[in-house]
This record gives sequence, structure tokens and C-alpha cells, in this order.
Amino acid sequence: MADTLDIAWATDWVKACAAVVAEHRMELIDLDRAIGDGDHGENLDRGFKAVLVKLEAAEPATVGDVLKLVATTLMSTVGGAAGPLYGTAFLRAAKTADGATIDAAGVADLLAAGVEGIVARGKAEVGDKTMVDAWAPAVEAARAAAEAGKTATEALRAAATAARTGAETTDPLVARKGRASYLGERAIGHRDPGAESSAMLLEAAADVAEGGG
Amino acid sequence: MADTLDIAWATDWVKACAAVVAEHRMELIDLDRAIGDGDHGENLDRGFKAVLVKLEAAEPATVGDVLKLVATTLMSTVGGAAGPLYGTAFLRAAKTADGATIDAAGVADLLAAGVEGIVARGKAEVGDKTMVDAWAPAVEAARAAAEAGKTATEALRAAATAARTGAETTDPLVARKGRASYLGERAIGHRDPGAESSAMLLEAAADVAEGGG
Amino acid sequence: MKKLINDAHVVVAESVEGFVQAHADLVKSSGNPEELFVSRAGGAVQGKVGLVSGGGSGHEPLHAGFVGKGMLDAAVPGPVFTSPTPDPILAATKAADGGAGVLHIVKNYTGDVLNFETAAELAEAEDILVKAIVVNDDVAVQDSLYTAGRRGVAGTVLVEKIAGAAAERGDDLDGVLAIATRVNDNVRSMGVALTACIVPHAGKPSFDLADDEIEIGIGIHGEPGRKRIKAVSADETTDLLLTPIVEDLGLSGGEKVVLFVNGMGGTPSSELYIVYRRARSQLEAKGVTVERSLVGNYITSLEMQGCSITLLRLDDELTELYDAPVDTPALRWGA
Amino acid sequence: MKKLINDAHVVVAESVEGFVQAHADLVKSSGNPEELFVSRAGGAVQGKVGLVSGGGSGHEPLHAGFVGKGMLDAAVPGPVFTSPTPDPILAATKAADGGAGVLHIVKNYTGDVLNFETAAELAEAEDILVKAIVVNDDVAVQDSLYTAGRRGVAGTVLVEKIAGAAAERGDDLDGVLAIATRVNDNVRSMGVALTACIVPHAGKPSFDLADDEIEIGIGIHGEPGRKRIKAVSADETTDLLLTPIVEDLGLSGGEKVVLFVNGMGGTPSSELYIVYRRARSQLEAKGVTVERSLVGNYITSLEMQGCSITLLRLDDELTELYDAPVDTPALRWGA
Ligand SMILES: Nc1ncnc2c1ncn2[C@@H]1O[C@H](COP(=O)(O)OP(=O)(O)O)[C@@H](O)[C@H]1O
Ligand SMILES: Nc1ncnc2c1ncn2[C@@H]1O[C@H](COP(=O)(O)OP(=O)(O)O)[C@@H](O)[C@H]1O
Ligand SMILES: [Mg+2]
Ligand SMILES: [Mg+2]
Ligand SMILES: [Mg+2]
Ligand SMILES: [Mg+2]
Repeated sequence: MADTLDIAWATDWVKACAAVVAEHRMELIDLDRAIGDGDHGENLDRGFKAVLVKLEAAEPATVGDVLKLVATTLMSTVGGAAGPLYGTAFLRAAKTADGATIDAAGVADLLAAGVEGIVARGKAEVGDKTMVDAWAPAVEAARAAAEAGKTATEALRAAATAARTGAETTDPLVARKGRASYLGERAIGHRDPGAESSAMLLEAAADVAEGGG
Repeated sequence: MADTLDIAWATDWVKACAAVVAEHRMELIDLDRAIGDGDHGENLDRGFKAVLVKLEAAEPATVGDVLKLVATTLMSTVGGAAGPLYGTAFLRAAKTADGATIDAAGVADLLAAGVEGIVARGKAEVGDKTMVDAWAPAVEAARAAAEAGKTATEALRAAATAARTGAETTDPLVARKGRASYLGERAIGHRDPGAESSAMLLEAAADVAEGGG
Repeated sequence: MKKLINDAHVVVAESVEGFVQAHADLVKSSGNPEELFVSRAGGAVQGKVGLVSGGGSGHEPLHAGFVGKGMLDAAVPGPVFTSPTPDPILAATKAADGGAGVLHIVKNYTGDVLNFETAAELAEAEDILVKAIVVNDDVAVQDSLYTAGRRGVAGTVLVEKIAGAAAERGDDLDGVLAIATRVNDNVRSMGVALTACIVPHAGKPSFDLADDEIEIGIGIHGEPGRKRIKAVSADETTDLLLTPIVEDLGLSGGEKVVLFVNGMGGTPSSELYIVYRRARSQLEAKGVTVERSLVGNYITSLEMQGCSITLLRLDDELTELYDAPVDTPALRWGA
Repeated sequence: MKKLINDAHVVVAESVEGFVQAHADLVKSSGNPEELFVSRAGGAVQGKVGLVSGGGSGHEPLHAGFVGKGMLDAAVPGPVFTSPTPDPILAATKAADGGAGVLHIVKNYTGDVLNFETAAELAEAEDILVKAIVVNDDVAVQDSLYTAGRRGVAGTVLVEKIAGAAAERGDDLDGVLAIATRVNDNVRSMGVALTACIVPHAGKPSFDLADDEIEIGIGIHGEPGRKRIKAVSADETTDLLLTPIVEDLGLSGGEKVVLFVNGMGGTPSSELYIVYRRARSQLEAKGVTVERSLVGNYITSLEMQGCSITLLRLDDELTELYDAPVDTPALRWGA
């Protein structure tokens, strides 16, 4: 278990993201069919497939370079709400990671920058039943782990676990942003697709850091 | 059992036609759905309902008057193939019935004129899987009954029975006229809707003559 | 059956009422439910050959959608999928007559032919000169002694457009008939259904298609088609329709055509353009030039999903007449 | 799922290819699959404000069908029901710029708003003046702090038509934006679905409706609506849509409107006219004059069955701009 994360982790994470999104494409489509328009899985799958192609051709030097490549590629291939939101998240995260490695505090900074990007664009708050409900607790968990002297990998795992719980908390909510907000009470009982995909991506990050994935 | 048929029979027959067509509307629609366009029952139902209204207002003096009223009303309300065909049949039949009553030979003449009208307009032969397959044997049976000295009512019953058998003979046929002809071999195994409705109308004629219906 | 209707028996009456209200600048209705027809808002054009078409309803915008300058003078909507009776056809014929005679444009179905025939007889008894063109462009049906002959389908739209332009140009009745005949002789169509349609008064689908089946050679009345096959790609489906058309027309390299991809009513226009794209590239590969294109729902089968492909072989005169201005609720250009 | 498509992933590319081939006299495509957009065949008009719209595909003819004289300069088709990314929007914006700036016409969905915003920023970095109108006419959605705001639906067609006429007339960017804003402020819509649609890449219906249920307040992306009820007659359904629109607009007797009945893609036009008829008679009963009418499939949800009703309150200037010539593949008059 690495104390810090480097570009190899970042590259593997991106690949793991592509794999997890492809694997759960239909699950995310179905979540979005229920309270949205049924394209979330397709959008992310298209985006991360494009990321893999770009990654092949690129020679990133830092974690930040990798994340920036992800950001711009998602921005120009995903579309919909998730494209600009994830794109901005990765773009802001990339800016925090211009060194060779990142430690636990760096993980927390990276995630914090990400969620700030999402909020800057989408204006959602915790409890609005969006991807923010997965990201916000993840940031807190990572920060707590870092302050408790945990490794970067441990911080990531804490973030992933918190994101998973955060995604689950969207189930009983009425949505106040995005397409699901049109449904009023009828969104209750359904998981927000963006929160679910966020949890998946952060779980992939932890898995890869732990040597799995 | 009357030796001859009069205007009361004609009027009752027309009412019985309206009743039988209304009762079997969906059955005729379904036959037509299978090898046509699914409107035959609706067309005849619309037509005979209009006939009832017209009959109410009219004061026909002869069997021929009644049949002429049926003819013109069907012509202007049924549409499709069946409208002109039945319309012409009743029009030609009407011309044979200008007396006060008709005997068995008169029944044969009436039906013969009817089928000639159908053939004049539609150019179908026996075996083409059309209403002609019900009418042609009905004419022959009525003619034979008349020549054997039977009553008008008996001649009608013979005609009805022959029309029924004739309608059944359309089941195994490929159609050569009307919409079903587009289907080729696929019409095999289905009864021609016009032959079926023709058998129903002639059965109604016999039922009424026998005092039933 | 779910439909935006009130009562199966007034579907046509209510729909035509809404139609003439929405397009009052172009059309009006006879107002008489017993003799229902739609005609040009301005009435018959004196000295011009009148064009009347009609048939069962359920094929909208055909025919009423094509009433207007450069196309029809009157249209007679029958009950859904049922030819109108002679009475409204006669009334429409009188309304369309500007003294130069009237051309009946009839799709080749027994019911339409018989009812228009009777109406023509009655009109002639009232001294209106009537001629008829019976359109029979559907290559799915063999034209032989053993059928009622080829059906009239989407080619009818092109006959109405081009004959309409000829009448507007001032051709006499024989001239308009000759043009209509030339169009009919050079136009061929074939259709495919992905789903059946539901006739309001029947309340159930006109036929049953499994979830992975399509019906090739479909008519426009929900009649079953020539054969039923497993669903294949849009390109393969297109080829199945196009090949018999090209063969029947005897099209060869260097010729020019109108390529008309018609929706049956329930298919998104995006899919029609996918079919169009394939048909065009197949034609170009044969050296045939797609000189004009028409893509959309012009002759439909209620909410049926599917399409038909129509080719019209063009010569210079037909091209000029096709391009001539038309100003109707459903087809409009140059006007 | 049966569709006339080849592969869910190339549906938009192939369809747009066919579309620009069929309407080559009016439109062309960028040809670049990474930055796909459709623009006028003749390119940007120098000195005229450029109009660019776009959004997810599956709503055809919106938006590409409205590219042409009197309406849009360019349209950006995203994947089915998914907003396009900023790259093609930026490329379309450049192509539409005739030196007088560009108006983005954006339907109010988070994805569309965010992607158009980014594109606008990028365009401004390249010295193109961009303003945006965010259309939000759907009264099915409460506009409140607790939603993403009202959605943009069929009113978009009227914004594009009328703003297009203002641009053609020579208004500057602020002027065109002011007109677009006036249309948006005075237009309201609401829709109903009888069936759901199937997004090609999902392969199953966007929601499940029982055989006797309809969904009131439907969006144009197969999103479920405001409530689900037992199917009722066309007249009752019409009233359920019309009443909230009239109330929200605060319409009163003596006012004039455009009555726009839009098909969702899979509904026969005959049914749309039945809805139109009822809506018109209800409006007339209130003393509201139906000054202009539009009935047909203009903004669809693939093959969904259903319709929406839109009312636009008219003043003299808006009427004049509505009537101004338009010459696009899907809307054409006076040209
Ligand atoms: N304003 C917002 N802030 C944060 N997240 C949002 C916002 N709007 C939507 N989302 C997220 O985007 C997800 C939907 O993404 P996607 O389906 O790809 O886009 P679209 O809604 O345009 O179809 C939602 O599940 C939600 O998590
Ligand atoms: N040429 C013809 N000669 C005799 N009968 C015919 C002919 N064409 C059709 N029919 C009869 O008409 C019937 C169909 O009537 P109907 O369904 O009312 O008209 P349509 O076929 O126009 O929908 C057929 O079942 C057949 O019996
Ligand atoms: Mg979505
Ligand atoms: Mg029939
Ligand atoms: Mg019929
Ligand atoms: Mg989407």
C-alpha cells in the first residue's frame, strides 16, 4: 500500500474508470431511465472510451497531466449535464496535482477541487440529489484520513466508502437539480445516476491504489 | 310458411340484415383484418344502420321499392368495395320485384339479378374468393327449388344453405379479386369476409320468411 | 388502443374540421357530413382542369393536405381505410369543375375504383367532363390476371403534384391526363412495416408482428404485405425495397429520378433519412442521378412504423412540373 | 426494439448525412464527425446576426430542419437526447457569425445550458460576440428554487422562427435577443404521452405506460411527466394541457395567439387536428382569437405517441415576424 500516488496510479485509474463504466453502462442507463432520460451510462461510456484512445497517444508527465487529459476529453465527448460537470471536476483536480506524487492531503485537495468545480458549474448543494452527494462526503472523509495521518491509499479508500454511502443517501431524496427535479416526489426511491457513477469512479481509484481493480 | 313473399317480408328482412350485421360486426372486421383491411363489418354496420333510418321515413309500395331503398342507401353510405357491389346487387334485384309478391321463381330471378350486378361491377368469377362464391350457388339452389315446385320460403332457405356452403368453400382458396388478392398463398385458410356477410344476409332472408329471425 | 380521439365514429369528421380551421387560408370543407370533401378556399379556378382525389382516411396528409394551388382542387376523405361513396365524390367533382373538366386521381383499389366510376357517371350525367387516372405503383403486388392489379401507394403524391402543375400551366383535360399517365408509368414504390396500425373502429392491430419481425411489401391500409422476415438493418431493409423497384422500372445508368422516402406515420424522420442515405448511395452506385428528393410523412397508415421508397423516372418536362410552385397545407415550395 | 437504423452509435451521423443530401439546396453539414453541425448551404450572411441552436438529437425536425433563410444559421445535433459538447457548438458559432454576433437559442436543460455556456466563453475568446436566450416554456414543470427551472420544449420552434425573422430583418444582436426574450416570455407549452419512446442506445422504452394510461406533462426526452392518469378522450386530454397554459400565460378575452399543436413523432396528424379543434373551440369560448395555427411534428421525441400544445401571445410585431418568409427543410412559407 503506497504512501503516495504517482502517474502510474493515475493512468491505471483512468483505465479502471473506463472499464467500470463500460461494465455498468446498462445499470447507469437504467438508473437514468427511471428519473432522467436514460443516457448517463452511454454518455460516460462514450467519454471514457475516448479517454483511452487519447491516453494511448499522449505522454503525460504528471498526475495532473493525466487528469487534464481526462477533463478535456470528457468535456468534448460526453455532452449532457455530466460532461461539463465531470470535465470541470477533473480540470480543477488536475490543477492540484502538478507534482510527481500526491499524498493523503493531496488526495483530499484533489477531491475538494473536483467538487468545487462541480458546484461552480451546477450550483447544487448536498441533498439536491446529484453527484455532489457522493463527492462532498468523499472530500470530508479524505480530509479526515489525511489529518489522521493515513496514507494516500487509505485516504482514497475512505473517500470511496463515503462516496458509496453518499450515493445511497440519494435514494430517498426529492431532486432539486438536473432532470430528476422535474419529477417532484416521483424521484423518491431512485438513486441518482451521477452519484452512483461518482461512487463507482472513486471506488475504482481506491481499488487501483490498493493494487486491485 | 308462405308460398310467396311480400313487402312485409322485405321490410323485416332489411331489419334482420341490420341486426345480423350489427351482431356480427366484429366477426366480419376480424375476417377482413386477416386478409383485407379490417373494415368490412364496420362498413356494413354503418350502411344498414342508415338503411333503418331511411326505411323509417319511407313508404315503399313493393318489395322492389324496399330493395331499391336498400340499394341507394348502401351505395351512399358503405363505401369501399362492398358498397358499390351490394348496392348494385340490391338495385338489380329490385328491378325484378315490381309486383306485390314474389314466388319461388321470383326469388331465383331476384338473386340472379343480384349476382349479375355484382359481376358486372366487380368482374369476379366463382372461385375468385369473393362474395360471388356465396351468391352464385345460392342462385342455382333457388332456381332448382323453384323448378322442383317449392315455395318461395323453401327456395330462400335452399339459397341460404347454399350461400353458407359457398362461403365455406372460400376458406382454402387463393383470392383473385379484392384486397385479399395481394396476399397470394397467404389468403389460404381464411374465409372471405364478403362471402361470409352474404351468407349471413341470405340466412336472415330465409329466417324471416320462415317467421323467425 | 390509446389514441387522441373522442369516438371512433367521428374521427374523420372532427379531424377534418380541425384541419380546415387550421388551414383556412388554403382550404375549406363542404361542411356537409353526408358529402364531406375539402376544396380550395378560393373555390374552382375558371378555365383550369379540376383535380379531385380521395379515398379512405388514415393516410394523412394525403389527400386533403394536398389541396391548394399547384396540386388538388378537392379531396374526398372516406371513413378510415374505406373508400368514400359516390355522393361526396360527385359533390367534390362539381366543386372542382372550372368548366375545363375534372381529372379523378384514383388509387387502384376495388372500392376506390368502383366508387369513383359511379361518381364519374353521375357527373357526366350533369355534363361535367371527367377522366380518371388509376394509380398503381406498388411493385409488391404482381400485376396479373390473378390479382386486382398493383395497388396505388406513394406514387399518388407525385401524380397529384405533377398533374396539378400541368393543370395550373393550362393544359387541357387530355393533356393533364397524359401527364398523369406518364408519371404513373414511370413511378414505382414498395413499403415495409415495423409495426401494424390500429384502425379506430377495429380497436386492434391490423396484423400481428413479433418483436423481431418486419413485413415487406406492406400496403397503406394495414393489409399484410408480401412476406414477413426477421428484422434486418436499415441498409438491408432499404435494399429489399429498392431492388424490386429499380428492376421493375428498368432503371439504367445515366437516368434521373425523384427519390421519395415516405414515412408510414409512426417512424421518426431521422430514420427516414437513414433509409434515404442508403437508397441514394445504391442509386449513385448504379449511375442513377437523384435529381430531386422528398423525405417525410406524405401518405401514411395511421401510426404504423415503417416507410416506403418511391422512384420516379424524370424527364425535363416532369422535372419542370415537379419544381413548379405548390402551396398546400402539406407540400409547399416556390409559393 | 425495431428501428430503421444500422447501429445505435451511428444513428445521428447517418441520419444527418442523409438529411443534408436530401436538402442540399438549403443546408450543408460540417462533415467533421467530431464537430458535427448543419448550416445554411450558402454560409453565414454578412452583417446579419447569426442564430445557432442545438441539443440532443431525437427531436427532429428540430433543430437542423429549421436551418435556412428566415430561421437558423446553424444547428448542432448532439447524440440522441444528449446535449452536444462545446466543440461543435463553437464550430457552429464561428460558421454562423457574419460579423454581427451570434445568438444561442438554448433549451433549458442543465446539459444544454452548461455546454452552450462553455462554447460561448470559447467563442468570445475568439472575439465573436455571443448572447443566449434560454427557452423555458414548459408549464408542466414548476419554475422554482426546487427545480432546474422550467424546461424548453415546443416554444423553441416559435423562438427560432420569430428571432430568425428579426435577424433577417436586420435587427442587431441586442434587438434579436429582445425579440427572442419577448417570445419566450409569452409562450407556454405542455405535453402528453400515450406511449414512451425507445432511445436506440438504451434499447428499451424510456418508461412503462400501461395500455390504458397516459402521462401528462411529459418532456421531450422520454422523461416521465407530472402525473400518470387513466387515458381519457382527446377533448379531455386537450383540456388537461390547455388549462394550465392559459392560466400560466394569464390569457384573457380579446387577446390573440398562435395555437401550435405539436406531434411527438408517432401520432397520426389526423389526431393532432382533433386536439387542435378542441383547443381552438376552448380558446374561442374564452374570447381568445386564434390568429395563427401550426399543427404537425416539429419537435418530437423519437417515435413517442402524444402531443403538446403551445400558445404564444401575439402582438402586431410578433405576428409580422411570424408571417415573414421562411425557407427551411421543415418549415416553409412565403419563400
Ligand atoms: N446542477 C447539477 N449539479 C450537479 N450534478 C448535476 C446537476 N445536474 C445534473 N447533475 C448530475 O448529472 C447526472 C445526469 O447526467 P447525464 O444523464 O449524463 O446528463 P443529462 O441529465 O443531461 O442527460 C445526474 O444524475 C446528476 O448527478
Ligand atoms: N371484384 C370483386 N368482386 C366481387 N366481390 C368483391 C370484389 N372485390 C372485393 N369483393 C368483396 O368485397 C369484400 C370486402 O369488402 P370491404 O371490406 O367492405 O371493402 P374493402 O375491400 O374496400 O375494404 C371482399 O371480402 C369480397 O367479398
Ligand atoms: Mg441523462
Ligand atoms: Mg375491407
Ligand atoms: Mg376498406
Ligand atoms: Mg441527456
